[in-house]
Amino acid sequence: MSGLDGAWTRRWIEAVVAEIATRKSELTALDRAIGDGDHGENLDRGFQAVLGKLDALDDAPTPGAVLKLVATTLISTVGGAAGPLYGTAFLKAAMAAGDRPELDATGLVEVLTAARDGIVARGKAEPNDKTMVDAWSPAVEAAGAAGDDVRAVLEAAASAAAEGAIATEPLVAHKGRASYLGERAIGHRDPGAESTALILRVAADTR
Amino acid sequence: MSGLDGAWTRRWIEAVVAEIATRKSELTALDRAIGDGDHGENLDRGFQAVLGKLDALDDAPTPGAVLKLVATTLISTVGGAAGPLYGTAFLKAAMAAGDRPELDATGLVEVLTAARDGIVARGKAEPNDKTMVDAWSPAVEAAGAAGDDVRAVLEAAASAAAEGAIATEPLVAHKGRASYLGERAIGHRDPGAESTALILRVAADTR
Amino acid sequence: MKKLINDPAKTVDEGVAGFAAAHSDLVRVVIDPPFVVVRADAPVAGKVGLVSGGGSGHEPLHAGFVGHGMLDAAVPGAMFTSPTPDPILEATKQVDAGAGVLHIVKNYTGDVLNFETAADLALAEGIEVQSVIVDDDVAVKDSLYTAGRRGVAGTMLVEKLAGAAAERGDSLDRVAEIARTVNSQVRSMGLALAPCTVPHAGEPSFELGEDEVEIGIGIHGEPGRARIALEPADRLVDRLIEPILEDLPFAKDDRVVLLVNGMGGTPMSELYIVFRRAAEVLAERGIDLARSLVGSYVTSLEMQGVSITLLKVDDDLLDLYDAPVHTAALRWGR
Amino acid sequence: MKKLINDPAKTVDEGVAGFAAAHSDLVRVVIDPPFVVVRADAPVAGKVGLVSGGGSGHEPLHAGFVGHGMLDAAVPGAMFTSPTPDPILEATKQVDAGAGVLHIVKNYTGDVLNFETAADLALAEGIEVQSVIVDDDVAVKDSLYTAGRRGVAGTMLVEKLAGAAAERGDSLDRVAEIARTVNSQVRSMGLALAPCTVPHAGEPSFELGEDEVEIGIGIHGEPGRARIALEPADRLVDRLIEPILEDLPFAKDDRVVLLVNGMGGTPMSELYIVFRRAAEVLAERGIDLARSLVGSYVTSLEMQGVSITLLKVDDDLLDLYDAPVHTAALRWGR
Ligand SMILES: Nc1ncnc2c1ncn2[C@@H]1O[C@H](COP(=O)(O)OP(=O)(O)O)[C@@H](O)[C@H]1O
Ligand SMILES: Nc1ncnc2c1ncn2[C@@H]1O[C@H](COP(=O)(O)OP(=O)(O)O)[C@@H](O)[C@H]1O
Ligand SMILES: [Mg+2]
Ligand SMILES: [Mg+2]
Ligand SMILES: [Mg+2]
Ligand SMILES: [Mg+2]
Repeated sequence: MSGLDGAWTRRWIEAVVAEIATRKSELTALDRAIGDGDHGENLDRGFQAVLGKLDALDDAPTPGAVLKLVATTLISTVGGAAGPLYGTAFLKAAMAAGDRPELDATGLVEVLTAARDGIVARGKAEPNDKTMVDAWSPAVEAAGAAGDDVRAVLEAAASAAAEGAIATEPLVAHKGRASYLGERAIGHRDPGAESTALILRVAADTR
Repeated sequence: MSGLDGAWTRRWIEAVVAEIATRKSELTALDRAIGDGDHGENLDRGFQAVLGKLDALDDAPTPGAVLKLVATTLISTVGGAAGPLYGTAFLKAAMAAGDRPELDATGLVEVLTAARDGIVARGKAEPNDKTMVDAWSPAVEAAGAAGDDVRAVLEAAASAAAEGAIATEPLVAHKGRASYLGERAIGHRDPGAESTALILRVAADTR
Repeated sequence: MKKLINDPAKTVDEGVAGFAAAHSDLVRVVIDPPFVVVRADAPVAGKVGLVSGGGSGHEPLHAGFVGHGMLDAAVPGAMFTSPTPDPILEATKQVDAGAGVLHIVKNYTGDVLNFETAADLALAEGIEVQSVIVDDDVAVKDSLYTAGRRGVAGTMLVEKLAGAAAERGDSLDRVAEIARTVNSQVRSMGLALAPCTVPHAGEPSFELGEDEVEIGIGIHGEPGRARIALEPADRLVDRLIEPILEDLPFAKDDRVVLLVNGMGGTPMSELYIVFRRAAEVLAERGIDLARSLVGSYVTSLEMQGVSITLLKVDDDLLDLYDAPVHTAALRWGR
Repeated sequence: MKKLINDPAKTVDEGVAGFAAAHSDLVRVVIDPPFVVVRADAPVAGKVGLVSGGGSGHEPLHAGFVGHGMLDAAVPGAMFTSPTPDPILEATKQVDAGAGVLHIVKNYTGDVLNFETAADLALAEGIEVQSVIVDDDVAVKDSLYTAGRRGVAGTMLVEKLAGAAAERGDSLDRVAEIARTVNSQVRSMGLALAPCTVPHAGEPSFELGEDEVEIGIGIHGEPGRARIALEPADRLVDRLIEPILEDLPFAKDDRVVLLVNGMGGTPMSELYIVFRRAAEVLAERGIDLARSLVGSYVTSLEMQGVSITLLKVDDDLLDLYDAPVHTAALRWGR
């Protein structure tokens, strides 16, 4: 396979569902430290709902169709900040994917960029505001520089997102609930950046 | 001194004030186990008020005058069950003492009997109901059998009250808050019986 | 012990002062003898006066229920300790408009004895006084061999309905009769997940393990009748409501007021979870839920727990329940 | 974690069900999409509709404020989690009587974004919607470099006064303007003596030592801005009220509504001790205490703590405050 098709997209999302369920309490614990302790629950509620809807897809859906289903389901089930932000990300990604049957490296970078831009447009966070943008932005940049192999692009995005998530630890937050804490947010990883890293890591690992 | 005069009565009450203040938390702890945890506070509030009023007495008050002052002060400052019960006890004791300048052994037994009868009349408790009556009643009986030396009468009353208080431990309560506990009151000493024993012990020790 | 207080010895004084400051439109407060919270417009010409009181720590009971259509005066004692006769007498005098005064007394030895003395003193001053003893707690067996049942959350319903009767101009005899009828038709039972701490004691009133519940608690931090392992809320509700239903008994087609009462440290969200199951049980039994009341009205400081109260009503009692009331803690119709 | 719940995953569902059962005279409840609590008589002809909502766990906010003179609908989300756009849109449709709908939104990223989406969808369906963001919490510095101040207890005053304006027939523009005015004149700050535990998390939202207080907490169990040693209540009140007074600022001869709000696990007796000192500080500053409100209205589950809110009022705002309201948690005048 040179590009990522709808079946891959579905396998990826199914793996995300499983991974979020496994790491739910870890994400919630991060959110308890500098937020309100629900990020893992929120995403798990959303992705479980996604799982219940995947069977409504066509036999051979496009990547865009899968992404759109994820978007609308997250929007109507997650709530909180993460719901609209991830919802917008998947929605913009779906729009960028359009009805292409497969995404090649260029297409994948377009899709990732659209997702990131959607989050920034909705949430107005800048880099180093200690949000999920700090995982998305380096991911998009690394993806853009990774060449024209989709697997290399995915791997670059996943690694950069993971580093970006870790790099939120020393930051003071300027957006989201962690911003209420001032200096006391220092030393804690942003939960949304962590869940972003996790979602992209699963993508890189999905065959 | 063959009898107990007003000066003795005053010394006794002053010693009771001090003793209650010292053993306040012990009484409250007993009450916390089978009541509502305020018996020590209640009595201390009352006897501190008594202390503040003792100077209003004549230079040479009768025992009855001292007892009456204690009664009215306890009634208007203690509250709870112990306030009316001890208040009535001291009031009936004061009435029994009348205006006698001194109490001899017979007079002392009359006074103790009147106190106990006052409590029984107000509270309707019978022996073994696990109340202060279980300290007062043996005290009155022992006092009546102790002969015609006031010191012997006081010592007999104090010892019998102490034994009576201990003897409340195995009982189920039939009056007061401890009665709500049913079998669970077993093993705990009644706080009012304990305070009675303490007041009478101080009397026996007052010269 | 972690509390929003200054000096443990001053919690009642400062709480009363705060109440007076917050509700000066409704009440005036007598501080000597301490304390009497009197309806601002007392005595109300021609009206029977209603006085209740008892130890502090059960807020908003009783001071929160002083006002139009409920109490004319409340007498808060020291923490969990019945007030002495002096302020009860003072309250009785302040609310007497010549039509007599009703004392509503929770059935605790201390309350009964102190109100008794105050009533005697008031009678000696020519004020007609009647007393009603409230004893709605089914956790305590009523028998000749105990101090009898305790007065708990049902007290507020006695105060509400008797207060409405007094407000509409009923005579002392009639108001007392209504209060006794309400008491005879109201039953309650409570439980605690965590005890309370009396400020001056500084230690919890009892100890509960992380997975234990105390069933049949009173409102003074007294331990209850039984300690059980923590269970789902629905099961705990069943443990409270079944003894209540059996006691009166409440039967099919009876109309009831259901009060789900928080003990002071219980959030509304949990009270509604309890209410849900209680209403379900009533529906299963064919009992008609005529009115609902959910809130923390008769409390034990910060105790975490709940009590359930059922009052059986007819048209007249329901009218009294519905009648306008304007107090700090209960208000409707005006 | 000790709670009166059945299944941690069902606390919101069962709490809403209990609320619906207890207040069927006031509200109806939509369960698909979950959940919308709608005023029983909505849409009210000719009236602007008021919708608020947010994460659950702050009861009685917002559902407890649905009814005559306040909200037309409340949208409770999951525990401490903003609702999704679907039920917000449903609420908006159910209360629209053609006069438009006002969304009252607490300033949290999640709430703002989800209400924003719902408003867009409603507009697309031809419903006129305006939004007001409430951000009364002075504990959080308002700056371009943060998510801005949070909406806390002041929200209920925005809902009360805007609700009264809608009830008297004001236009959408005017109701929105009043809501914004109230928001611009209300300031709050809170503290916690003990954290709360989100049922599904099972662990406290932060840890506090036996002698520690968290100052500047939000209403989602977020830790505050500073942790200090436990102090007497009066001193703690000063720590809350001074930043409030300085922020607006409130000045001599200003008239204010003072709300002392319990966080869910705080007994009334402590709220009145807090009220006492707060009123004293106002008197010292020559600020006129026009109205008082004491109770647990905007909570964080069973959190032990308090917040203080001051609203500066003029005659018109005071009329709106005094106007009749009939909801589960706030009621007067009818
Ligand atoms: N303005 C924003 N822009 C981008 N991401 C944000 C913004 N605000 C919050 N987030 C992300 O959302 C995450 C929190 O999500 P979640 O806990 O599910 O929602 P909530 O904060 O409403 O409880 C944060 O960790 C952060 O990564
Ligand atoms: N009916 C009664 N007759 C005699 N003594 C009683 C009666 N009821 C209670 N008591 C006594 O009162 C004591 C409790 O006093 P206290 O704690 O001060 O009052 P309260 O029970 O009102 O808190 C009990 O230990 C018991 O000895
Ligand atoms: Mg969160
Ligand atoms: Mg006691
Ligand atoms: Mg007591
Ligand atoms: Mg949240």
